[in-house]
Amino acid sequence: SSITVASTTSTEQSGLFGHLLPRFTGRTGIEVRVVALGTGQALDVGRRGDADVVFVHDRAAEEKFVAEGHGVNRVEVMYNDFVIAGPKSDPAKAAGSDILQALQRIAATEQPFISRGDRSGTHAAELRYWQAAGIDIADAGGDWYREIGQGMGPALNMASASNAYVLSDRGTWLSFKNRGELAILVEGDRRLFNQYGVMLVNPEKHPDVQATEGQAFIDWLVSDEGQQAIGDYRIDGQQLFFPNAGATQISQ
Amino acid sequence: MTAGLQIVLRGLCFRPNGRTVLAGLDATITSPGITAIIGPNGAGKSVTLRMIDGLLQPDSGTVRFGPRPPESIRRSFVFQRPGLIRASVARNIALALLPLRLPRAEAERRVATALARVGLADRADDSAQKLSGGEQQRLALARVWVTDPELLLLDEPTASLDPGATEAIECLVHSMAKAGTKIVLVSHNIGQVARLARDVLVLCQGRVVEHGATGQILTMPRTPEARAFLKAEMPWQCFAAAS
Amino acid sequence: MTAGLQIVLRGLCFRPNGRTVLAGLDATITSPGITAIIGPNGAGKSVTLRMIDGLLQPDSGTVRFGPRPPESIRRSFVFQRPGLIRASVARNIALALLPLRLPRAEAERRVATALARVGLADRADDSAQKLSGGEQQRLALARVWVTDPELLLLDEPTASLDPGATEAIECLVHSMAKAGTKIVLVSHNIGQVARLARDVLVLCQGRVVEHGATGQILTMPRTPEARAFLKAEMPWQCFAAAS
Amino acid sequence: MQSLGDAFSMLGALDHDVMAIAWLSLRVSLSAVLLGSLVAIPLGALLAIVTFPGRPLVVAVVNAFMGLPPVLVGLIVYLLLSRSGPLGALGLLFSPGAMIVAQTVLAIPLLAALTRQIVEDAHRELDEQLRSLRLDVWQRIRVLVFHLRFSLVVAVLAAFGRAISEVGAVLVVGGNIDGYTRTMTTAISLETQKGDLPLAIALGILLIAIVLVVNGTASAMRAYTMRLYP
Amino acid sequence: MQSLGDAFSMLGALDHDVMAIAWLSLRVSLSAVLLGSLVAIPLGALLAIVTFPGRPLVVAVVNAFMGLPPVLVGLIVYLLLSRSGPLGALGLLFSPGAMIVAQTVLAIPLLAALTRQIVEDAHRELDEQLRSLRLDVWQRIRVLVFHLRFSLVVAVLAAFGRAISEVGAVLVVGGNIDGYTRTMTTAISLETQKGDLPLAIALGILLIAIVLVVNGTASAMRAYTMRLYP
Ligand SMILES: Nc1ncnc2c1ncn2[C@@H]1O[C@H](COP(=O)(O)OP(=O)(O)OP(=O)(O)O)[C@@H](O)[C@H]1O
Ligand SMILES: Nc1ncnc2c1ncn2[C@@H]1O[C@H](COP(=O)(O)OP(=O)(O)OP(=O)(O)O)[C@@H](O)[C@H]1O
Ligand SMILES: [Mg+2]
Ligand SMILES: [Mg+2]
Repeated sequence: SSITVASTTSTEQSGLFGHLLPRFTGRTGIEVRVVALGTGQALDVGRRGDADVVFVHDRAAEEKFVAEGHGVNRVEVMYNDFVIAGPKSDPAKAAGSDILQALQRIAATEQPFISRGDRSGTHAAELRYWQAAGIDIADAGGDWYREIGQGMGPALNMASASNAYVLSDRGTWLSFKNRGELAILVEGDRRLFNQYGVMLVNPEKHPDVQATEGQAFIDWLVSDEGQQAIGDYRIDGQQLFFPNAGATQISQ
Repeated sequence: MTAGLQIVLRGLCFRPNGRTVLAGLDATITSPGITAIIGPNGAGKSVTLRMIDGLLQPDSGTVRFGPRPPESIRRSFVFQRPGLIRASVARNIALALLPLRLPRAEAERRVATALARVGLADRADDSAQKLSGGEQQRLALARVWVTDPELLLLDEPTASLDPGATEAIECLVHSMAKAGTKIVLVSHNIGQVARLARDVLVLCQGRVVEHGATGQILTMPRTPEARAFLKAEMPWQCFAAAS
Repeated sequence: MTAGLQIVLRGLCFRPNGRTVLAGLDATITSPGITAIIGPNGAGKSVTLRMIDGLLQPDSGTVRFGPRPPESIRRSFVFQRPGLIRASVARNIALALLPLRLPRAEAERRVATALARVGLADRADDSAQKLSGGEQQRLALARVWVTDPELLLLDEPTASLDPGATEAIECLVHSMAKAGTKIVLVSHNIGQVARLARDVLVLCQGRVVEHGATGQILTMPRTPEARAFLKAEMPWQCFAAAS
Repeated sequence: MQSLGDAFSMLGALDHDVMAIAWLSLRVSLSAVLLGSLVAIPLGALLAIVTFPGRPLVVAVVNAFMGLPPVLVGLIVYLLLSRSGPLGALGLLFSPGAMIVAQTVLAIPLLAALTRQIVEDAHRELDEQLRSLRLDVWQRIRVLVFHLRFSLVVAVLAAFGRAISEVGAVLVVGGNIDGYTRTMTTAISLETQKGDLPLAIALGILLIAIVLVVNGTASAMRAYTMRLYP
Repeated sequence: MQSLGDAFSMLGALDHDVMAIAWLSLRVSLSAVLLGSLVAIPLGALLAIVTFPGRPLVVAVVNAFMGLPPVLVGLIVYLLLSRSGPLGALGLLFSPGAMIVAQTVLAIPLLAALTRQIVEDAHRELDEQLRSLRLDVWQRIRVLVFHLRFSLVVAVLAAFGRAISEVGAVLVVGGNIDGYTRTMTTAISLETQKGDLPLAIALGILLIAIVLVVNGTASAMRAYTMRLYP
């Protein structure tokens, strides 16, 4: 038997699923098909009953999804963190561990900044940071702030091609190959933590949902074995995701 | 039965793009056997044949076959330029048999007979488009004969045939006519018309200027146009006047 | 100068897909004026004309023009089926003037003259593809004349012309020949050959079976093939034997 | 690019996976073109030979549909095949079957429009001949398609090119599921997003190599059979 | 879908932005097809009328290039135009100019392959006539293209369809920058990723409407001029 999981491009591109799924399938015999989409599209796929499990990172949207009865039982699985990448020369002097200060400096010097602009979880987080930094991005003017309406990879590609700053999740950054002159400039701020949640698509709304198998996947993810596997996943010795199932909510 | 086939053309007009090609053409063809249509280039002979076949609708006027509905008459047409598909000679002939939905063996037999009749038996498997001009015209003739038509429309069928083939085709046409097929023949070969036709229509500028028995028309035409045409004088005057 | 144009064909062979079309054809044409090529359908007349023009390369054998290089000879060809482009009659004729790169006014003048010569002056702006069969052949003739060729190859140029046009074209061809153009004419119209040609080649199955003065060939052919062809008997026997 | 060499050796190492992906691409696109041809070639030929009042409009619409955006086709097929859509019961979404459906939809207008033009051009010469032989419409279509079999190859190859190179529709309806619906183009997209441009380009070149083999085979077959009827 | 109506009224509200995006799409694709035609039509015609030993191979390659994946073309153009690439000095990357370049590359093989076939078909009838008139190669090409002007419209429209509907190449080289390089197809993609399918579909339908207008205009002009030479 097999289940379909709607997830985000960042999770898929980081290679995490390639690491987890063989272990899960080996244990349960359930095959998992991951459809990697933008967070908005992933939730939409779930809403139509075309996936059995949704695995994304935009808490507000996830809670709305559950509240509307499309999903059941949202559980938190892991978190990773966001970083600001930018040119090594750092013309905006943004480097440090304070995300809000970094954004203010970028805005003040009008250094090019690439925004995904695709209403993904990462984009939603970015908008929250600008707001917290007291910058009205809609009003920013100038062409230094570029919304490209694409996924994480293309945003990094474009930042690397035009030596711009960009907000990325660490997983995608670590697995990204075309870095050019880019380097991580801002990291470690607790506000940069990025929580992932997983939920079963409501079988009462969509009778085709493979509830048993889907639930088995969710249960495995939060089990000790699943959490261990998540924690084990590394690229170049660096851990990408930090299991936190059952832990108290991480402040945003 | 077919001896009584009538072709009645009434007030046929054809004016593509404002040019008058047929200007109210009237004719009643009741004779059995072969009727020839002659006239200068551009007189409207091919257009008239097309209308008899139903390939072209007149802008006004009618084509009737006495009391019989047009669909009931098995007609065949040999064009000035035969339309050939990119296939073997045999396959090009077999096209004409498609509407009959014959069993394959029977179709092949008929094709072989028709090919032999026009001297193309050894060319059955060659590419039709590589045939010489005269051979293509023979193919076109073979194609109409396989279907055994009741009314046969021939547009200059021997124009690019060698003298021997011309004579043979004339024989064949003659024998078909004797066997009861009504034949309308357009030809510029006045000798051929004299040898084959029972009656002759002379067309000029989209009208029938004269219609009568072959002997009478060819030897003592009544109208000045027919006289000029037969003396091979008219067309150039015609065109000179028009230009 | 052109009176001395020689056409020397040596051992021309053509065997597409293993079929023998030309089987070592030899001929030396030295006479000025009009040389006719006659023979049954499929004898290889059109293929031979194509080789003289250089449109087709023989599998073996050569085409020479005495001492002159082939490129130096202004040749024109009138095909059995004229190639027409989707444009007006005038534009189709103007095609032939493209290589001369004339000024526009001069080109238009020449086109108008040529059109008048074949009686198509009032058709200059009509669609060429809608001309009648005979009119298309006139167009093809007009097209070669605008270029004033030194060697003119005519493949059944009057096959679908009416008697008047035929006579007029014959006149024109005759006067061109008298003015010094060398003309090679393929025709199935033995009367026309008798009226126009100074000498005649008889082709049969890809070989020259006889070549001589027109009067002699048409009245007392020496070879049995030529005799049979002229008595209009050969082709069918030919084909019957082959089939 | 020095790393393209590395990328190709990487392809070599991944050969089992890459071969499976290539084979899926080929299978999906060939199926779509085959299905599309069965529908679109007769339809295009029909449109070429019939005349009716709204014909120019229909021709313009078919031509315009050559510009159907793959993503739009993907979305519409997605909504149809979605479990909550009218054909949801088929369970085709996120499967190779769904990708075949989407690519068939993309192939049909291109095949029909090109067939229409090619048949129309030949039909001008053959129309009266075929009608005078009293062939009915379907017989005429059969004869014309047979007559033009060598020319129509280019329409089929154009449709194949469009199908195998598009990514928008297969991504939406297939979901780019690793080992199940990942095609060459979705893999190229994925590697591009990962910033692994050398690998993306290596995959692209492999895809073009596959397309070349298909076209070369078609060309050779065409040349071989055309020999007899030049 | 009830929300499609909402989506269309949203389009209406956004009209200024949407019009700018639509106009950019149209401008880029028309430019690409124009540029592509200038190169590919003579080239395709040349390929149709010359014979040389490797010809079938060249034909197969041109046909195969109809299947160039847009993403691959995008990547290659990207690497050429990137600041560190050979044409970086032009500063074209992430600009409409770059999108025109990429779409031109995509249009050329389709135009050339279809032109080749259409010219080849007509050439069989006209070859000897044109050679006997002693036209040189370029004159023959000019005459054939003129002869076939009505038939070649379909090749141009196919190329236009391919250009305006593709998303892979414009996304990579244009970057989908809001207000600068966002085209209809990249906007559709974006709305799809956002999960706003009704808006994506509404944009798709608007795109098809634009393509229909272009095709309708082409059809009408073609019909008008064809009238004289049926
Ligand atoms: N569809 C058409 N549109 C415009 N003109 C046409 C059309 N069909 C025929 N014509 C014109 O009508 C005239 C008569 O054509 P038709 O083919 O009947 O001549 P014809 O008598 O058969 O001449 P020929 O002996 O040369 O074959 C010609 O001048 C031709 O150009
Ligand atoms: N390219 C070719 N491939 C195959 N056969 C060919 C080719 N060209 C000519 N032939 C054949 O060669 C023979 C001679 O052709 P050609 O056209 O020279 O005949 P012709 O003497 O002009 O006859 P007609 O009087 O009928 O015009 C024909 O049987 C024809 O089928
Ligand atoms: Mg006629
Ligand atoms: Mg001949």
